Amino acid sequence: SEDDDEGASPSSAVLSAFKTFQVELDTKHDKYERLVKLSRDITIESKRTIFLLHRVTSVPDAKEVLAEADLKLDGVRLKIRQIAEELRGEDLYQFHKAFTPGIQEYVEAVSFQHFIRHRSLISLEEINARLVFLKEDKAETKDPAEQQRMQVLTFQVTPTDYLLGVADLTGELMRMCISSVGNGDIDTPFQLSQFLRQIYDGFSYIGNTGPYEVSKKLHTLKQSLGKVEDACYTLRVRGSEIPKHMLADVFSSRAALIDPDEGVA
Amino acid sequence: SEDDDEGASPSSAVLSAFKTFQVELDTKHDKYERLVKLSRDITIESKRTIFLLHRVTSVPDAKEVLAEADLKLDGVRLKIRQIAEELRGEDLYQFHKAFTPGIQEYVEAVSFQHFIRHRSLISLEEINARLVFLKEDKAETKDPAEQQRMQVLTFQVTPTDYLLGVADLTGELMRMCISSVGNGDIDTPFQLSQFLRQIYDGFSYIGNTGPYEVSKKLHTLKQSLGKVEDACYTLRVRGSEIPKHMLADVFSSRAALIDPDEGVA
Amino acid sequence: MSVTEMFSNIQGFLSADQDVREDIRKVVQVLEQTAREILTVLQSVHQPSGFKDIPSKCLRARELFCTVRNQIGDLKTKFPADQYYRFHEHWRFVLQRVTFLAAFVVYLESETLVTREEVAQILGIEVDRERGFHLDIEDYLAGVLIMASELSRLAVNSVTAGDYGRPLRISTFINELDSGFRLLNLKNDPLRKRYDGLKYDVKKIEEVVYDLSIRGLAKEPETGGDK
Amino acid sequence: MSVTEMFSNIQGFLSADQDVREDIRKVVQVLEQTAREILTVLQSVHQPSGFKDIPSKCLRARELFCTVRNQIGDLKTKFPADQYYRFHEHWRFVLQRVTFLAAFVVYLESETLVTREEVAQILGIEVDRERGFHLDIEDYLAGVLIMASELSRLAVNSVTAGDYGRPLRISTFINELDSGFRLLNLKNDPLRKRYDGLKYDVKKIEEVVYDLSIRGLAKEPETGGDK
Amino acid sequence: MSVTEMFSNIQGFLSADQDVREDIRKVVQVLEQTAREILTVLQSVHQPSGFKDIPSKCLRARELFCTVRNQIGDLKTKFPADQYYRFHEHWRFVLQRVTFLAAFVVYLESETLVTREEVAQILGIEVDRERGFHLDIEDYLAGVLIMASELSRLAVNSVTAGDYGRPLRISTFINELDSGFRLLNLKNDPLRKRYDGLKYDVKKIEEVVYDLSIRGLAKEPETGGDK
Amino acid sequence: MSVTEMFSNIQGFLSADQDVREDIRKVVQVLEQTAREILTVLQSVHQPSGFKDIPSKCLRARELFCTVRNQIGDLKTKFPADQYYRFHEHWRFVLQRVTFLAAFVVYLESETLVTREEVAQILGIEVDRERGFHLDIEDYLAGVLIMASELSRLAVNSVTAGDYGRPLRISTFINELDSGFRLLNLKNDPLRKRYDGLKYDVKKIEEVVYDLSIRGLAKEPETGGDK
Amino acid sequence: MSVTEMFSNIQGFLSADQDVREDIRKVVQVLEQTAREILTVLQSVHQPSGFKDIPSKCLRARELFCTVRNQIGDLKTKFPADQYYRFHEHWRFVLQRVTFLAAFVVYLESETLVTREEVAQILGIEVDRERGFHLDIEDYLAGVLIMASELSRLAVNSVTAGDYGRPLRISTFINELDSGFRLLNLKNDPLRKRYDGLKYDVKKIEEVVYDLSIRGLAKEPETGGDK
Amino acid sequence: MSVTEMFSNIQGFLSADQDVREDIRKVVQVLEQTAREILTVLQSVHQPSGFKDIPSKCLRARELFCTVRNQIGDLKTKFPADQYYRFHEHWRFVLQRVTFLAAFVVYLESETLVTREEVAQILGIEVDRERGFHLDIEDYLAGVLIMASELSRLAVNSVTAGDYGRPLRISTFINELDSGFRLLNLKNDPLRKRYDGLKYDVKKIEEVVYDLSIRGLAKEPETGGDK
Ligand SMILES: [Mn+2]
Ligand SMILES: [Mn+2]
Repeated sequence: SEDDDEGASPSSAVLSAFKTFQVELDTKHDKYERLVKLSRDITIESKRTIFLLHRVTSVPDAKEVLAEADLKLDGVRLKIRQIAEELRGEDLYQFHKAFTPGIQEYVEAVSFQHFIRHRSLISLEEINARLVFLKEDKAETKDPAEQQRMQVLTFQVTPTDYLLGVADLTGELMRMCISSVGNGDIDTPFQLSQFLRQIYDGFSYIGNTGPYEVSKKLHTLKQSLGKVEDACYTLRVRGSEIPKHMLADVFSSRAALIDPDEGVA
Repeated sequence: SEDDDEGASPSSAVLSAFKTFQVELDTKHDKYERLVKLSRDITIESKRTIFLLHRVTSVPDAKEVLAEADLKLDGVRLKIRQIAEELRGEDLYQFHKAFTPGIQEYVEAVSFQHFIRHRSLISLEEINARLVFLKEDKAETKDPAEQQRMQVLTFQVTPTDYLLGVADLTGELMRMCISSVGNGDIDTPFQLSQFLRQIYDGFSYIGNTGPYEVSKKLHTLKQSLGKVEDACYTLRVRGSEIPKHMLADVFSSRAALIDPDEGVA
Repeated sequence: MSVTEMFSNIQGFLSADQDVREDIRKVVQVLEQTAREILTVLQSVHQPSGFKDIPSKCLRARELFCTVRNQIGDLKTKFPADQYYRFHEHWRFVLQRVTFLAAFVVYLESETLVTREEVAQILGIEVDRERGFHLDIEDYLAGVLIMASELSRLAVNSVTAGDYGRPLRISTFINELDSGFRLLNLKNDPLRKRYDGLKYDVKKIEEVVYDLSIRGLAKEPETGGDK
Repeated sequence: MSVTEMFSNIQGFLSADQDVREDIRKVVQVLEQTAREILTVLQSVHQPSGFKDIPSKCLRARELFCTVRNQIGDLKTKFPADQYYRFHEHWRFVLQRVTFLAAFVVYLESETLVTREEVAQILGIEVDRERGFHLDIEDYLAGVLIMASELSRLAVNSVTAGDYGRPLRISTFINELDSGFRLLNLKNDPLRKRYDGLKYDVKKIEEVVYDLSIRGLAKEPETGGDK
Repeated sequence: MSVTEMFSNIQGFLSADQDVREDIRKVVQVLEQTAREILTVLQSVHQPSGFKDIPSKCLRARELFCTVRNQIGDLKTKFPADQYYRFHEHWRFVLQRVTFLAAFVVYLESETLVTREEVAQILGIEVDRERGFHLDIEDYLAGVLIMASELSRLAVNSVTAGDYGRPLRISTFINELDSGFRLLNLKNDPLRKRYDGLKYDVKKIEEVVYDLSIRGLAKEPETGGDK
Repeated sequence: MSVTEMFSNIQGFLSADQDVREDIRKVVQVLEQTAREILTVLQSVHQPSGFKDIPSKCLRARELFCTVRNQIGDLKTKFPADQYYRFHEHWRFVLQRVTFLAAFVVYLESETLVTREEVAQILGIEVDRERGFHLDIEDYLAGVLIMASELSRLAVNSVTAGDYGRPLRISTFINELDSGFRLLNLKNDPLRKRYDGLKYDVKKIEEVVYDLSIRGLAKEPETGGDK
Repeated sequence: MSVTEMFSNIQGFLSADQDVREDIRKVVQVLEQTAREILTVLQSVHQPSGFKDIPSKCLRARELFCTVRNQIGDLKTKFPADQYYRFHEHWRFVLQRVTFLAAFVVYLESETLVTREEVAQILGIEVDRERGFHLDIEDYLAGVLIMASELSRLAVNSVTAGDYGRPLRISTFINELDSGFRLLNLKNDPLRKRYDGLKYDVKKIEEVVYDLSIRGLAKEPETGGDK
Repeated sequence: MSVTEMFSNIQGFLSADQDVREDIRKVVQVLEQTAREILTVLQSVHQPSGFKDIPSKCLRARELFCTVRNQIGDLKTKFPADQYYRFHEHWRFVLQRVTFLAAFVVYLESETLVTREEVAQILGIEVDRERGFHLDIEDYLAGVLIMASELSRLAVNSVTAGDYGRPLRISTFINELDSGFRLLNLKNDPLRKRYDGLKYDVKKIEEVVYDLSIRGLAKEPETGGDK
């Protein structure tokens, strides 16, 4: 009938529009899923790196551990590169929820390694500098400028993810402090307390102006600082019972007692 | 020193034990992670199947939709097969939390398809019967009995996952009921209300003897049933204004009005 | 760079971010005000007297959309163009509202489904993300679903106003829309929830058409003449 | 099969499941009672007088482990052998406790770390899941960590009791244990939390050793003689 | 008396208490089973066919209440009569359920509100706390409110089943109930929350009556004869 | 001043505050009782028989408002006049309820929207905060919205009672109210949430009018005569 | 009986219940005040100067217990004797506090564990539920555990005050208490959680004793003379 | 007055209220910024080097309190003086923070408890509500409790910095504070919860003093001279 014909043609207009919508929605959703999976992988490997790094308090030479961590973090960066590829030409924030847990864990791992190496806080810029990737495969265009542009792929950690990663770092630092005391290392705890206090001051300076997730971590951060301060206090109180020069002797002989080869430098 | 030698040998005993622990723990964790990812894939594809199946209320012929759903569900079963492979020789319950969301969603999808086809509730046995997989690749052993054993791989949906999937199914049935009314189909709503009432009675019969997650769904289930009963009520009340024989006429002319080719059988 | 400096830098970033959000919130507030005004104009079609001068109401709404365009134009200047999704939550709600209003106007004018391109044009924004401030597909769909619910109300009220043809045309239209949505794979998100509501709109309109049918009041929609 | 029949079947399954759990709970309760008795026997080593007759306390504990074996033997009969993890939560806690007790006894006897095989043997269970009711690796590790904490307490109390050699030996032992745990990639789970506690035990023992050192009370642990 | 003796005595007390609770839980469990069976019987009145033989369903439910009485009788023997409130939480939930069931049966039989006395009689318990195991007033009220919600469902389904008179009678009944509750000064507790739900039931039923009225299907309930 | 003295002083302050709150709570409780009584009087208009003597019900309610005035008068004496907002939460809920009741009475009497001034007068309180115990504007609006929901119920029940003109008048009234609220720029607070409920009331009433229209039962409300 | 009469009766019951609870709350409040006063008296033993006149502090506390007895006496009159558990939650907390205070006084006086009988006597209540207002066994145990935590604090502070013998005696006492609790089969309830805290107290006290031992400050407690 | 006019008026009221709140929020935000700066200054006393120049830090904080006074002065102008409690929630949190900071400065300067009068003076506000923008007593107490927790941290860190006298003086001070709070009859509110934390601070500081005492490092605080 006429009705049928007339009805069919706009009908297919709407339906064909919706068919393109379907493709668009599915594409987005699939991308999101792939990012979630990459994020989970990054989380696991970063956590393992952190565990590995904790070994520095008990081995004679930190270099080996740090080198091993480098290898692991290289692997993580390959995954971040995959994220960057997924995000090429996209608005990063559209998929941010998908990969933020993994990136925070990576910040935690990489800043932990940095602290062990340099006894300082890695900056956001330094982190991002390591997330500039060169494309290995040949670009399809022959325009050199275009080729140049195509060959560089960057990933930008957001300041908030950086802050949240650093907030979690303090938990690891606290663990490291307790381990150090347990291994007779009397310098690291004081360095750590100084460093943690700076981070704590930094976070209190930011206070509740940051995002809610940051404020939420303040309490744990304060607890970690408290534990580190308590450890330093204990070292001081116990150290008070003998003159200072003797203290070093005691600890070095102590270290010798356990294992002569394992004195931490 | 002697001390060193004496200390080193038990030390390596403990350390080498812990190295084997590390392998065991990592293996387990990696497997868990792979299962989580499979579960997410299964969830997504099952949800898409459910969406597809909802089209039956608006297309002239359900067969095509059902066939398409069959294809999709075959894909899902391939994923479940991968789960089964991961679980070969394992205690299913050790990794149950990793894949339970996906399996529940699969139950929901497969029971929805079954309802559309047969207007009945698929049983747990029927679901499990479709999760018996034959190994395609050649077994390495030559013992035929062994080969036989190796070639069959089964996955067992737990009764609780079945119940939770069926509980969610009722939500989809409610949606289908409302759609049916909207499309002038006056039989399906009454069938659905009858069916949903049976399921609701079934769940009330189980009551709080089941696991907590099941009891939690009772409320939503009751709401869905209420919506379906309301829809039937509306049909009856509106139908009351004209004699019954006219009603069918009205609806068939109504269906003709919208699209003569789309009358639902 | 010392820890203190680093945190100062970050604090700078956070403050800037908050300022941007504050700016956005203010523009969004006036945009909401305009949206409520357009709504008031269009709501009057539900009243018995309102059915007479739909065209003039649409004209009035079209005028107000100029204001909307200006306000969205203002909004665009408040944040870097490529960070749309960073602040998306701030304008998402109001953008869905004005999309609904645009879709409603277009429906009242021509009884057709507004395309995403048309909405974008009415709002003075883009369809493609790459080209600037754009209309996210989910927001477009949400706006369309809000309109569907308004149409079910319109079907009811047009009967009250004595217009028996409109419900049938609405019914055809909304059924087509429903078929379109069935093609989509929606996640368990707000859009899915809204889409679930569409089924009730379809049902309600069907009931109206039924009521008209059994009373012999249903006439073939004279679509040709109305458009 | 009707819907009613299907639900009856499932109800049957659920009831059976609940009965199994009820049975397990009862056995676990008596097992916990025995565990508390062993603990009372072993706790007395912390008292000044307790240091003298550690061997006899260990013997008494070994006897009570017979009861444990019987009770676990009883537990095994309460559920299908291949559904260990289905009911794991029910006995997880008590199994960690008795593992701790076994590890403590072995440490007191020989100052060595009990192996998973030894614990399994003491409890009359398996190491490999395939071979029957077994000791999950995480439960074994949890039990070992509970013991570490008990040893830090023992280090403190042995000083009180005048035994200055023991803390040094405990220190060596616990440091080794700590090195072992560092090899593991623990998730953010209860075991990780427990392992975090180990650092405090190590620290506490270190402090005791320090206290002894500065007073010239620390003697080389005569490990040979004690073992 | 030594500390050990004291604690041994105390363990005696605690064990006795735990045994009592265990016994209570078991009886309550079977009581819940019976309640679910009665529910299954009564829920079938919602089915189109179910409206025909309400009396026979009530009879069947009445029979099952014998079992309830026996089970409650059993429950009474599990604890000292004057410690009702010590263990109240254990049976509170199920008592509200069976009160609801009793109220529903009585309504189906006679379309009247069951009194606390009647419920007590059906359940074989007391009204006055002093006289033994009784029905706490708040539990009685909770049971009545559960029934109100069931009646709103019944109103809907009786229309579907073609019974147009019942909703009007239910409406009158539920309005009376609502007035009754308005006399009460309820605390901000679970009962208050349940009562807040009553107004939805009232509204729902009024809309059913409205739907019937506007179609001329509503017949005045012949209240005189029924009550 | 010693620390002890300081804290003794502080305890004085705290006790006084707690006493005030206790006093307020008691008066509020009796006020709630009166509110429930007025509600019972007014609720009866929903019953078929109730439509006949609305005026006498309003008179009865007016009488009970005397009691309300006395009780609020009593309330005012319980705290310093300028600390209204310190204790606001205590009476906020009941004040919204009595505002609703006042608005409902006024609507039933004259089918007009009660003004804030009128409510204040009925309750014996002020409009301006400066002049004493007053009616906060948000509480006034909340009370009006509660009435809107009551009116949708009234529309339904007046059809049942055979009064087909009232729903049309209610529809006009509620549409006006809706337009009014659309002028407001509400925050995301409880009031906003309540206002979101208004659109359901509007829709419900439109459906009632529709039901009347399609059956030819709708008569144009004779607005001139009523207002 | 009409529905209205039924509900009027019910309101009577509910009001009575609420009055009882209000009365109880008031008495409990003054009881809490007295408990805080006793605590202030006893807390001063933690101060360096406080160790000198423990006996006089105990005497003062004993006097204040007279007030406690009177207040509990008053409490008893507020509700029917056999409904103890109905209102238990109201006084549970304060009863545990005064039990703790009684236990602490007795410990300070005689360094023994107060029995339930003694506490009951000090508070002027019963041990057997049948004989009247009594001390629930779990409340007694909770009070004892609060004291244990107070004793760990006392051990620390007695060292500060130069009393090196007391920590050793406390250590012995608390170990005995710990053994006692290990005889109990506690449920997973608040009491169990409190008991889990005991092991920290035990450990803390052991560390104090350790600190004394390693410095040669520990003297064997002269148990004979003290007890 | 038409409904539209009424609602236009109302919108005027609401806008004014929202503007006030917006203004308050802005001032509070800069006040929070200043508070964070003071905190940064004062927190540096925890650093080993920080103990040397406490006076200069206090001076710097005192300077910043000028800014606080100005900002609070600004805040006062944002709303009618007698509507303090209407907007209380907006500044409650920051007022507790600056009270804590004032209390901390005063303690560092003179080791005394700041009075409410002194805080009021430092902040440039009133004590009596009648006289203007004042310091609510509960906010004062909350600020004092925050300081108590900061002091327990200070006790620990002063030992680390080699200052052994300070912990003893802090201990005396905090004990006095605890006695003070015990005079108060606090409701079950946030303040009560905060107060419950005080006992941990007390205990923590006592343990610091203990550690010093047992090592002979504790010197009697020269209370006479300081106070
Ligand atoms: Mn971490
Ligand atoms: Mn679903």
